[in-house]
Amino acid sequence: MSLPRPPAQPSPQEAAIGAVPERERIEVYYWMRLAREFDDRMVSMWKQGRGVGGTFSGRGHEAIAVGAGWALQQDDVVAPMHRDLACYLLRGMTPERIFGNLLGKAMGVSRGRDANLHGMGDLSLGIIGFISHLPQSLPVTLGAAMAFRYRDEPRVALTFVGDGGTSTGAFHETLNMASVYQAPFVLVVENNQYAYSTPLHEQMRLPDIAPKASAYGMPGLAVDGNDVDAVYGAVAQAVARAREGGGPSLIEAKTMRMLGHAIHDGAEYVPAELLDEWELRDPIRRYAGRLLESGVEKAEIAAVDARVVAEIDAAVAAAEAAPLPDPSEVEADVYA
Amino acid sequence: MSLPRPPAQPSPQEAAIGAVPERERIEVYYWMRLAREFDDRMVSMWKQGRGVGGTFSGRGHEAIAVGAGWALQQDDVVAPMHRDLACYLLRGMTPERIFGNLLGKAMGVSRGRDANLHGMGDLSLGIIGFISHLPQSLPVTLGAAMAFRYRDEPRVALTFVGDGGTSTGAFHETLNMASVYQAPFVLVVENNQYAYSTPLHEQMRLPDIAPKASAYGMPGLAVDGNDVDAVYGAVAQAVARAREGGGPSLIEAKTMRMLGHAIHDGAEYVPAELLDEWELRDPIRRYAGRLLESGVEKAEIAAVDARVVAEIDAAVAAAEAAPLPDPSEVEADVYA
Amino acid sequence: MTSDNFGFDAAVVDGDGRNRGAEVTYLEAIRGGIRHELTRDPDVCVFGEDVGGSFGGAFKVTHGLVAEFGDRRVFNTPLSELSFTSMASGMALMGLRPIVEMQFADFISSAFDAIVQFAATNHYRWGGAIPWVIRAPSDGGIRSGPFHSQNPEAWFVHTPGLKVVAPATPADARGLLSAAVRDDNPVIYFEAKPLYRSIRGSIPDGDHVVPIGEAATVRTGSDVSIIAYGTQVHEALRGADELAGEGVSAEVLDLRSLKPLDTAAILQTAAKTGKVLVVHAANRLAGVGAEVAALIAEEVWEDLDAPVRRLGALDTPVPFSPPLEDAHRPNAAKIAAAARELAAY
Amino acid sequence: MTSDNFGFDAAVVDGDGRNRGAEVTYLEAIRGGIRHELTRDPDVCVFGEDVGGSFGGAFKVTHGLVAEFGDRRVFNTPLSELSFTSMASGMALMGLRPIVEMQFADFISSAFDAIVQFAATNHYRWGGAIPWVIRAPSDGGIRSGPFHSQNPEAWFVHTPGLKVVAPATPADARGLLSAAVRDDNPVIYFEAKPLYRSIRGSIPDGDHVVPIGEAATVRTGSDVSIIAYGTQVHEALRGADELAGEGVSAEVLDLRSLKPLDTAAILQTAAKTGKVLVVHAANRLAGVGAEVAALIAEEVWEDLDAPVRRLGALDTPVPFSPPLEDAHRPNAAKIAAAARELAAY
Ligand SMILES: Cc1ncc(C[n+]2csc(CCOP(=O)(O)OP(=O)(O)O)c2C)c(N)n1
Ligand SMILES: Cc1ncc(C[n+]2csc(CCOP(=O)(O)OP(=O)(O)O)c2C)c(N)n1
Ligand SMILES: [Mg+2]
Ligand SMILES: [Mg+2]
Repeated sequence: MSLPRPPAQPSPQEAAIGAVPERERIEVYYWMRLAREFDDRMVSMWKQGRGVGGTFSGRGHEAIAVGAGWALQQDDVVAPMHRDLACYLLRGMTPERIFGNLLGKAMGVSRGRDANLHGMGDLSLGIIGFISHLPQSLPVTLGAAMAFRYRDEPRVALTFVGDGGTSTGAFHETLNMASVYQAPFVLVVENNQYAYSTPLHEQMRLPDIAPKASAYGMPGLAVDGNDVDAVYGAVAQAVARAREGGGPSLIEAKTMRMLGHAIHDGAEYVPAELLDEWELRDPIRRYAGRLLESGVEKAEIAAVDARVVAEIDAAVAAAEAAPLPDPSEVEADVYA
Repeated sequence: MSLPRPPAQPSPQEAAIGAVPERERIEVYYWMRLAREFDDRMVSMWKQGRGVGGTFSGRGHEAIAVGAGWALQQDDVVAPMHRDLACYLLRGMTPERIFGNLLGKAMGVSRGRDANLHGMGDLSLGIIGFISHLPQSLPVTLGAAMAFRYRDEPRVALTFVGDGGTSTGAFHETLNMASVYQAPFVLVVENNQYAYSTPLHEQMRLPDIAPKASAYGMPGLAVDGNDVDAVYGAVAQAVARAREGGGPSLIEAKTMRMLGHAIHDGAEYVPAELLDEWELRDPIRRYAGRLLESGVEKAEIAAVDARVVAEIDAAVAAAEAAPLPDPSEVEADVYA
Repeated sequence: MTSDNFGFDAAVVDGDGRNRGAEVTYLEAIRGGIRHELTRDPDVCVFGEDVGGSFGGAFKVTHGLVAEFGDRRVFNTPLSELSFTSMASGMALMGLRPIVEMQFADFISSAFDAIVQFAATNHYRWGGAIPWVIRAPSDGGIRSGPFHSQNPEAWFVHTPGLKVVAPATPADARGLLSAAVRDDNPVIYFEAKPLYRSIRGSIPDGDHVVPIGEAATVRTGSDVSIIAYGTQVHEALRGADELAGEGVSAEVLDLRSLKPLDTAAILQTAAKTGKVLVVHAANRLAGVGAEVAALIAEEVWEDLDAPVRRLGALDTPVPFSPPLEDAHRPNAAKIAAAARELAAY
Repeated sequence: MTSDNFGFDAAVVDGDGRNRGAEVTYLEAIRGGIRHELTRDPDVCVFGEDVGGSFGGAFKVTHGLVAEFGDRRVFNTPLSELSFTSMASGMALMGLRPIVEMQFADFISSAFDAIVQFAATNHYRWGGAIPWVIRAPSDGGIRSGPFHSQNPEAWFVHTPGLKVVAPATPADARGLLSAAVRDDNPVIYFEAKPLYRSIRGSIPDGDHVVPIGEAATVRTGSDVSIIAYGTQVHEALRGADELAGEGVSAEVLDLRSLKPLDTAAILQTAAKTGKVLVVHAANRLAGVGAEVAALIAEEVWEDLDAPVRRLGALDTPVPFSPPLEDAHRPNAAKIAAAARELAAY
């Protein structure tokens, strides 16, 4: 396709970014809390042997998943990864359907076909499900962005990748093509310091990922991944630029994986001090504090905390009570 | 393996580099001329229908192949690509064996198994053959470098990639791992403005490849790919750094593909002016001029020019006279 | 059909078979199919390395399409098979119907994850349909060496969720191209590059579509069945001619689709003659022919009068040098010899 | 053998079967083989994602190896399957013998070019030997879903230039690991992760090496032959027990090596019983079983008393939910049912 003019180098002003709009802040808090409640419940269920197979915790990543997801509009498309439970939720995927997926139930998002948070795609919610092979969601999401460009639709496609995923060829190929085509594509890198047991310095020579964007003539911005306002502001700006035809952006959200890689992993390889340090920056507690400072009533926050408990109670009950798929369906739907 | 300290950022001084040593200059001229003579002969043979299958011309790339190859020592390892005929030659692969490979002869480097310049590996000459799938030579050559590191041998592994090849995942994965492991690895990018029919701006957003090295905390230097002294100087410096444990480097040699992608390609898609412009920078004519200025006798240069014609005459005659492989060998040597 | 009037002059110039009844090459039939689909559906687009610009692809299959349809619908990609293939999946999820060209079938392995892991499994996992077509110029015999001669179809036939076709004639190339583009699933379309300019044929009138999953009996016979696809259909027909002179009547079944296989047609010809030779240019070991032979031996064992024989390439990389490549791959003479033996069994 | 004394205490702690005669798990047998090879040859090294550090791999197969052999010989890689596999090829060309771990066999598709295009073809093309081993934890039945349960061996059996093994017991896991490391060619070693901790066995004394290319008759019988590998060997044995109670005598052949196949052993058991059931956990369509069945039907057709039957997984991605996954894959009961039918044929 005809290519745009040489890139405007990302200007420093672009670092000046806004926070979540006042009136939406309690809602943002709700989605982070809902995800956390879901996550805590899931972990205890699996510890109790009430789970099926393994699963992933997104604990500590709520500000990234919600901040980025909140910056999107209804008809934008997003492909969350395995730490982004909160993003599925705020797009409208019910806790019930997600618990159903984790438990392999017929009412689960993938109807028992795919495991844990995998395969939770639902185009009616603008969600593309991911596969294990990291990070195939990048080029696939670029494809969604290219479709918007093809049809001159003012829509944006966003996806996530971990620090580990940035070592793959797909990361490079996708960013290169996104910049060549100036596609309305936004990539949020969740730099949580580890790829499974492998620390950042064994994955890459330099500890910062945002600067890698410059190799593609693309804006790259690093933000505090435990600050939902910071994430939202940076992503909202990138999304707006993409929507206006300004091309792709990369945002690095620095955070920490607070539990093991997956449910079975005790993560003994992570220094305890590191976790203690990051626990102090818990994105939800931090945001609650900010809300209080900004004049939100304690009661309003408490109400949200109570509401999410009730919603997760109901979701778990419904999902556990739901039937498993019928074996006769095993060969159905391989083809459209 | 235990990882080195954070990287010293490439300093600007590193741009200050030397030329081919005085006494070696005529030899360097010889290898470029030999490659050019081979190349011209090959092209005319194929045009006359005396070839088998297709083939690639390295015309205009001689300064890169020779400059880089000359910077290596005997027991270093190199994986040339399809524009680097000159590098095979200077490592000691005879024109006869290479013509034999192009013609599918039993005495060809691959004994009739692989096509044109493919599969011309010979470990006794420190040469790793390439496969078509671009750019697998990068991670393979990194592996050679890792073997040297594993055994604490002061050896270096070098390979080449085109501008097109830099769009692949292997480019990113290899540079990332090379920098993580600080392997004695040198990558020479032959930026000849085109990947087959695709111009640079349809391949990447920014026209310069050397700066991409910074994403890996690795020195990246751009040089005039039609100046053998410039290429030699930059590569020699990178090779010395790698040998001393200073880690990998990327050198971008800017040049122009002077003929079609392969023998069948008329390259009508390349603007004629662009070729005219680059023809004026022909690396061999330029170097001959430099030799004359520096006091080399016209006769000495003429002697080299005559010598290469005789050598290529003999090589072609021998290769054309040599027998094709016996069909009974078709299943031999699949396994070691 | 509008598509047959639209840009008619160009059609004549290109000779892509849209001017009804004309004999066109296999390559022109593919181009004609692409143009036909680009014309009838604005969601169809074409991309891959060097397919755009003034160039039109390593084999010129897409030549002229940018001029006719514009560079938004037909465009070049960087050298990034893995990601431009998954990019096609994302576009397909949004309702487009990309036709992706692999410059050579050999390079399809570079896009393996995008095909076998993402695209092949997606609909089963969460219902997102991925209607793309990968065009893969395959096969050898033309001295192109180990990396420009491959026949990798077996990898994909073994992969759940894909469809695989391999036309052998201009009419089927055109009809299967249309079927593949309109199919709501990922379809790998193997076009045999040795046939590009070596065979000609006419394209049926109208909106010619060959359903995926239907084999074709291209020669009827009674003594032995030769089941083949791609280039080997033509070798089988030549072999059958040779045998006819000897009084051996060979039936030739062109599979056309490799996934799904036309099981009924395969078993029918096997039961009819009781003697079957399965042939393909891909290496024989664990190739598609193994599935076809095993299927026959399992399903119509009682009807067989001889063991099912298989011919395929040797289990080596495809060698470059003429005597080696000739020894490596099947051909009419080898087919005739094997069928002759079967007939005499 | 020095390797059996060296670090003996660690051996006890690890329980890797180097303390002779002890019953060890399949996983411990693999670790023991790796340690044995690391000990006897300084050119052997181990890398892959998370295999190093204090962690020792997603399944802990390489746990403790860094402590014993150091982080130069056992180290982590970034998430770069394609390139760390080709890196292994480069190291192998320089004379090292890398043991590369794919975290799951499912991710081997990410390294496809490195395996099927570079490593597999290199020796044939120009004589450079590539002695690496890829360890690929495969198979399912343990509710791991479509991407942590795959059995991709057929892709590689169809690829010229590779060797492929799939041990079913601790002794074979140990013996084939040693054979694979010492082989001068690229070898893909499929370790069935459902067996890691579910089966135990003793390792023969001394430098135990199981030659690549030799199948093993793990149960002798006269009525029907069941040919299997990996997890399905154990299912076949269970099925055979069930049949024995019914007076049906089943022979079970464990292929152990998939490339090269032990053709002689396969044809021998087929000719002996005249009734053959081929079983694997991979999907049946165009799987390795198709080659085995086609081979039998072609080579010993005269000796067969019934059609060769095949059991394999359904042609769908591996589903996650228990009822779906159970319906998807073969097991002892399905094997017994199929063999029973064959016996009665
Ligand atoms: C191609 C591929 N190789 C290996 C794996 C196994 N694996 C799953 S997650 C993971 C680590 C990912 O780390 P990162 O990208 O940083 O995401 P995080 O889990 O830390 O959020 C690995 C190695 C995979 N999913 N895909
Ligand atoms: C993975 C892969 N895809 C496609 C090709 C086909 N192909 C061969 S060379 C080439 C262009 C390479 O361009 P570049 O890297 O710039 O090298 P140049 O030929 O310009 O020297 C292409 C697309 C290939 N060899 N490998
Ligand atoms: Mg991480
Ligand atoms: Mg180029």
